[in-house]
Amino acid sequence: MIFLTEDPIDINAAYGHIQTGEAGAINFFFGVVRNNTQDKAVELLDYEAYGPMAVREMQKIADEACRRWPVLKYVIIHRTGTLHIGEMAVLIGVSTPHRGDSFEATRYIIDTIKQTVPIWKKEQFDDGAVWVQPTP
Amino acid sequence: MIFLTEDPIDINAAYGHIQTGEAGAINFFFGVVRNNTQDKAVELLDYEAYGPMAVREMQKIADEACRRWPVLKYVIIHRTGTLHIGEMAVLIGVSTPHRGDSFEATRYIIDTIKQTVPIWKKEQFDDGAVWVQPTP
Amino acid sequence: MNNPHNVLLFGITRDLVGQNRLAVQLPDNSRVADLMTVLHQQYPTLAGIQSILVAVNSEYADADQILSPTDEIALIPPVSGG
Amino acid sequence: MNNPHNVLLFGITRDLVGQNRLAVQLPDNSRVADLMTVLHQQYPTLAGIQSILVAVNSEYADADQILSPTDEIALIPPVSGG
Repeated sequence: MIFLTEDPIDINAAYGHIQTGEAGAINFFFGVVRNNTQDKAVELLDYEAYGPMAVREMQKIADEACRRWPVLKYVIIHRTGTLHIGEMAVLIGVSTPHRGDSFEATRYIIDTIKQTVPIWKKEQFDDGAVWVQPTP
Repeated sequence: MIFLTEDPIDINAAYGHIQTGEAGAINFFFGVVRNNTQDKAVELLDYEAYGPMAVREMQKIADEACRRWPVLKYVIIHRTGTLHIGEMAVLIGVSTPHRGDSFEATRYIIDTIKQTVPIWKKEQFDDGAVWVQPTP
Repeated sequence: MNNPHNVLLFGITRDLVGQNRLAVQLPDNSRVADLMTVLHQQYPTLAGIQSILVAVNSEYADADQILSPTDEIALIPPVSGG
Repeated sequence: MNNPHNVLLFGITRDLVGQNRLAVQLPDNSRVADLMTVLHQQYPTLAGIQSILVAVNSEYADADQILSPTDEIALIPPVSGG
């Protein structure tokens, strides 16, 4: 399951989606809006997506993860719009039979999302706003 | 927060416990009762713990994780008693400023729990039961 | 006169141009690289953004891909999701 | 006669002995290794379990740690939590 949403992300629903009797391991990664970046106080973050392409790119990443690891089920949810500190911007969840694969597949998905998926965030400070530059 | 419990694990409560304004990344690992092991159908699992020592050992692991990575908050919850297929046996959650650390600290904690914490599980099959041997 | 090419703008490219969509006139059989040359001439501030990629019909496109007026074209500045 | 040493049993060791607690008589200043020798004599099936560790007061103990009757001693068969 892959989607973009303006609504808060429901962890339990995501968990329910990837839980399955064959799963021995589930890994979740949550990207959360931090209250600071390079020592500047962040007030809020605006997330913008090129929606249809973002979903396609996330689907490619999920498909590649399924080729590389024995993924049973996955869920990728990315927020768009205005997010406040502490809010969840992205949720990745992967279920696998064994634990190492769940960590590796989840990490691959979030790392690759940050490289290829057309989503941009703009940090709002008390004295202005900047589009976030990608970090390696 | 570290505890053993006979009750089902509440993911949202665990998330709430480790979420903090400085956190940019949260990783969760869930160990779940699988419906099979080495091609035998598992009916249920009994978890037994040497409680006081198990909590002490988990605390040591958490402390070591906090030395090795910039952990903001963590939560470790392990079920005991009888668990059915699909139930969550263990939850590890770690919040950090950046994502790589959250993955590494969570993985360190679950890997080390499986090596040192006095908890044992017995698999119940339709034709008997066996204490699970540790896997490397 | 050809039909214009529609170009969607996102993130910093949208802020710099001040619009979320442009109609760009290009000669027949123009390529992605030609589009960027025209855009850099018309909107010199865009040239200050390193590594803008171009998507054609929701797929990343090479510089030599030929554009059609029916394509959905988008400028993709460096992404920062997650 | 000394006070006995109380030994808690878990997992497969409990199943093999059929009790979750043993009272074991040991000479003064006996060590962890001595305890295991006595237990292997009294419960030969325990010798079939590889790598049983011993915890003293909720800490893993070395084979040469000296035991006191006031210690809480536990047999720790290979763990399998998580």
